[in-house]
Amino acid sequence: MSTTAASTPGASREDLARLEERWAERPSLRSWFSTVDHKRIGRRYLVTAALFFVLAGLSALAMRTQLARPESRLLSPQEYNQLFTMHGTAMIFLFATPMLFGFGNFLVPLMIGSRDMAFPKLNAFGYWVFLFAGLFMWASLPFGAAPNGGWFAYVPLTEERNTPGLHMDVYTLGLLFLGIATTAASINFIVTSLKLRAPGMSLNRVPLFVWAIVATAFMVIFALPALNVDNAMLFLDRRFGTHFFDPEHGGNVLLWQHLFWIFGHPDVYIIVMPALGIVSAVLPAFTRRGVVGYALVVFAMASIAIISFGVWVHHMFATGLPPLSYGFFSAASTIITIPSGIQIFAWLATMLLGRLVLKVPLLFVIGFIVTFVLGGFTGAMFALTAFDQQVTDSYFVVAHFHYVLIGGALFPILAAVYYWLPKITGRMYHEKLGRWAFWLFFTGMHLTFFPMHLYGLFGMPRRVYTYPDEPGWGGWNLVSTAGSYLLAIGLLLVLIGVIHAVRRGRPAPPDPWGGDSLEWSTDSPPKPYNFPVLPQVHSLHPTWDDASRTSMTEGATDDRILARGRQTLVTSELDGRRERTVEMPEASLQPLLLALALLVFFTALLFAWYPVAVGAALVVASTIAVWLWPPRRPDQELGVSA
Amino acid sequence: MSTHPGPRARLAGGLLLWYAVLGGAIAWAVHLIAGWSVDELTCAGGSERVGALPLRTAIGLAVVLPALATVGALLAAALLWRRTARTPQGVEPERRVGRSRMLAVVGIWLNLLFLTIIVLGGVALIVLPPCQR
Amino acid sequence: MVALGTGLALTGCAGGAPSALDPAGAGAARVANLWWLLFWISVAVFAEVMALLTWALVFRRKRRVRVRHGQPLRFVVVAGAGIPLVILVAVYAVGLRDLAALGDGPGPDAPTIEVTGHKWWWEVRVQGVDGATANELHIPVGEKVRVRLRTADVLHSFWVPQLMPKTDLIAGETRETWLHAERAGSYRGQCAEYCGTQHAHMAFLVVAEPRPDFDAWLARLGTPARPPQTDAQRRGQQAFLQGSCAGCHAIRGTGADGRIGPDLSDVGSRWSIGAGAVPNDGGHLGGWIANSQTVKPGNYMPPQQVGAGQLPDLIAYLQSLK
Amino acid sequence: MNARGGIAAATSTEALTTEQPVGRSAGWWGMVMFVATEATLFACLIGSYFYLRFQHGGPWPPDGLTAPTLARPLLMTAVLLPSSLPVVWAERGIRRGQRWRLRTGLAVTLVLGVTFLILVATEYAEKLREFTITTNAYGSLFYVITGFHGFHVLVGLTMISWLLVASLRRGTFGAHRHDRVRNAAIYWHFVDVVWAAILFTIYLSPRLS
Repeated sequence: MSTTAASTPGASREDLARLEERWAERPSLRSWFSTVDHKRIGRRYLVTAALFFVLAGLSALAMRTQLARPESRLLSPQEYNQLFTMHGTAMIFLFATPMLFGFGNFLVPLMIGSRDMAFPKLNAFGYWVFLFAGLFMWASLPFGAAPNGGWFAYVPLTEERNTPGLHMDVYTLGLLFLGIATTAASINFIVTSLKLRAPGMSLNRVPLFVWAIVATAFMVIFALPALNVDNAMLFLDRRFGTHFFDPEHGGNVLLWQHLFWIFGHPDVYIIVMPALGIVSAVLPAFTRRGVVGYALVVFAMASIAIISFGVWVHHMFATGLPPLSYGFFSAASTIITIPSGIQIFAWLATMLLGRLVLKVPLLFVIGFIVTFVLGGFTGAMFALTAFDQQVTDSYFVVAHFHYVLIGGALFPILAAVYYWLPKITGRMYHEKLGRWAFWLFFTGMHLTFFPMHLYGLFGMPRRVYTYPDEPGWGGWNLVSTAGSYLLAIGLLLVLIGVIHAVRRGRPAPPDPWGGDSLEWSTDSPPKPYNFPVLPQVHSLHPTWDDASRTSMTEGATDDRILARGRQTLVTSELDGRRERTVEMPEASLQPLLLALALLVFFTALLFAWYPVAVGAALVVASTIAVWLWPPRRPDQELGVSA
Repeated sequence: MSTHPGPRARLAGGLLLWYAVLGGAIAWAVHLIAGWSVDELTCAGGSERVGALPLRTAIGLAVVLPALATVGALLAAALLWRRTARTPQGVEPERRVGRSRMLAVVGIWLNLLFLTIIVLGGVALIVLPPCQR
Repeated sequence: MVALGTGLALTGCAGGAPSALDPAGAGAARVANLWWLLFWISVAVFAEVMALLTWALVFRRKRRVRVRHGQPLRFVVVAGAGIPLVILVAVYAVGLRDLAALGDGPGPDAPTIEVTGHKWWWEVRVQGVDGATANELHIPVGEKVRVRLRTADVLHSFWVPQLMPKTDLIAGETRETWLHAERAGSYRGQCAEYCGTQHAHMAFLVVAEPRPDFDAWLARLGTPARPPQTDAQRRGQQAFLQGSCAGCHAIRGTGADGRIGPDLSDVGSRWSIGAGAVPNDGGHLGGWIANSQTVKPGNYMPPQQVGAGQLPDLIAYLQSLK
Repeated sequence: MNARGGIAAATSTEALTTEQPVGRSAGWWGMVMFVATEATLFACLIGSYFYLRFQHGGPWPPDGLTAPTLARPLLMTAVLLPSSLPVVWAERGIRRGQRWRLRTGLAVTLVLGVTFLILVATEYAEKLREFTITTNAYGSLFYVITGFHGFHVLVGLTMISWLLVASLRRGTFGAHRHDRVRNAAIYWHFVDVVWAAILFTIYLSPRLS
């Protein structure tokens, strides 16, 4: 196992200086706004998503405090309803996906041995849009105009006549705005992973984390349009009097639900899948071996990505559709458990054959397995229509999806925070503090959400701002509330741990864990150009195999140093055969400008300043036109004959 | 077996590989969309016939045809698996064969899985009346 | 461990709550049985996973342990795909059977209760009977009763955990479910689909009673409300009819025929005020009439300008409506 | 080569392990993915149309509205669908470094596209007298789907004009540099193909059954 790869670079000193000159961004205010470096953008995604996480988490604490006792009057129903809607919406759209995309942004180019994403400017643009869309939505809360229709915003409750005011306009426009960022990032991930892999990295040598990000990105490409169409129609219904969801004029309220869940169910996996990729990335370093059954895990991810599109009706099992339709979706919902089972047992087998090094990231992975498996059981139960009809929309389902999402996403995210913190910040975290954080978080999580299974079965519906003192409700709710505070303290310790590491942590070596993927073969934190020499990949675990490692040192060739410009390598889609070098774009303010214009556009739509919106749209169009304007080249280089 | 297939054979082979990997997935998607929409929309219209066909037969077709397509993809994946069992001598060793081998494994599993789902859907069709609410 | 804890908690704490695990009718009983099947399967599989995890943690942490690079695919395939497949297919079959059973509704002659969801209360009528009540429906013990569900505004969901799983009320459409109780009693139900500000206070009661009592309820539902008996009640009725009350509420046989709020012909006998917001007693009733916004913020009844002298009469009258 | 030999060749290890797809540029993949997500958007809209139609039951279009006439939409089709050909011709030209073909082809497409939009405008002028976006769900679907497509045509035309303006300058496109032409062409073909789906959904399907 290598820990010295980066200290003996294969590139000469002149090459390194040239690379530095080409890629480094001098620290200045302008460069702060114009950066296109995937590592800076990735860090920003992480920090911003964490900020939204704190806001959504505080909303949850307020809700839990209200629910500590029956008939509590701490929050008014109007406040509570906005808080739970913002909690759900923000956790799903503004925390989970962006956080995981943040890791993707930072890690994918490093893991595949590239110098940046395929479209660095688009990447910067995506971040700004995400930031602005998040602020756009949260800004409504202090004005009491936050969305209040639940995160799935069922019509006709969310129609103008039932929810007047800006609430749901913030929701529809905010999500449409945010969708631009998610789509842009997904296209970028797919193209980056297809075209920028280091030479030699054929499909069977792609790290599982990258597979997970690509599968996720494909899901986004095909799922998000359904949400966008849905939101656009709701906005038109509310603002311009169309009748898509109005049964009195030929519309249909179930159309909303179908479209929403065609997006919504894949979205569950959009959140969980990259997190599963994190687990597959963390395990090898702490078990000292590769994940068992690489091809099976790839299969599991591919099949989940596909089947997730065919299970949406299980969110509508109580709407009274024909049972035979339910049968089809019930079948798919049942079978989707199998690929997840394969992954779980592949990880268990990995742990059973390797040597466990019980550091904090592995602790979180173990916490993930325990929690996610429990969430998986209840998930399989929901596939059965009869059982689903009894427990859906009760606290049982609240328990279920928190087990799945906290188990399936937050535990891996926290594992990732500790695992890649040395790579991202160049500093080591405090191990003991991390263990405390884990145990508090783990205990708090189960204390909060396990009782929800119980009072769900005891008949307590979800989304109630208060409840009567039925037997079994009051006491268990109090337990949940106590647990939520414990959970919050655990997360606070994570935050303190990160701050401590950044300020006081030991400097991190390039490869503190003995990891297997390429990010561990370069500096911590990586140089702006990632790799002095782009690697030639010879196996699935390039940092563990000599041939791949020496390709970056003694075996370095000029065509993989590429110091003459801001360049990286393009390879073929399936086998990673070298194709050509490409020029990468420089830092630019255009992404920020474009995102600002879009912010003006959506704000203008929100307040019905339509002329302003038209003006902003023109700015958008002209910014894109300038952005893509072809650079002038001599005719000879272009190859013009006439 | 020819060791130097022409460009058309190569194109066909390359496409066959993707049929082996994704054929079952696409067949299942067709099965699901057809089965669900024909069922829900025909029942919503208050009829139990699709054109000349009884509803059950129509949905039955939406089960059987995709199932057959999936079996085909499964066979193709099995063929790919056999063809990549040994590294052939000579041209371009290892990498692309290894890659295709992995895709074959993924394809076999995907097709098995989708076949299972389609068959379970068929069971539901036998057990449940199509328009009962 | 966690799972065992659940087992104890489930059996220990459910008594008295509207619990799905304490079924009182055919529909909920099926689901409760299904739950216990699923529960024990989950316990078994969880124990398996935890055992493997513990094994790894106990025996694979020693420094001397040799890392094995084998690929135990058979283990992964059998434990991760084979066994789950068998379990899932079996469970899927049981699930289909129960789904079919839930679809096995009452015969054509069974009573049909028509329930309409409003923000945030339930309007209850019985087919063939000219009268309405709110937030309370009666069914005869041991018989399947059809329930026809509509909504006047947004989506709601009709859920009586001890009797029957949910059916949503879909705007623009009619849905049907059925209720069946094996033993007499009152079963709490509640709206389960988020429906706006006061979703929390949209409860109702299903009273299962012997057939003669049910018939008596039907008869009461079809006849005019009890006329006032005392002077106070008479003054109360006058205040009701002359004030703004009658604009929204109906009382059978009095000329008050508002359809916006609940029919109040039997309000004195109801189990609560405001669909589960507060108990039905004089104090709460007075508070509700004076300003229901403090009791159930956001509901559609505006504060009433009732003179301090009139309020006791109004309360007396409404309480006499049984 | 006979059929049997063909099959044997196509199922040989060599053929089966052929890289397919291969050699596309990052820009190409980016545009294809963008088009894929846009196509899904249209699929959702068209799916919504049929969902509402069949859930509604009864005569369609509802409320006594007349089914759309075919003459103008067919004329629109005749204008829009062939407009892909000049783009193909232009793209092939610039691949050989012939800038005049690029300019001419783009100009012809621009004229056809603008004609299409004018026809849409006349169509709307007529339809708006019968029903509007707020009349009922059918009206909403009609205007939103055709309008959304019209907007895509507008975006496509903006790309085409942008290319045309860029191609009028020297030093922009040539045999070795024409990624932008190819990407805009992919988008324009997409806009065309979607029109065929819309023609079927909005104009032809109400006449079936």
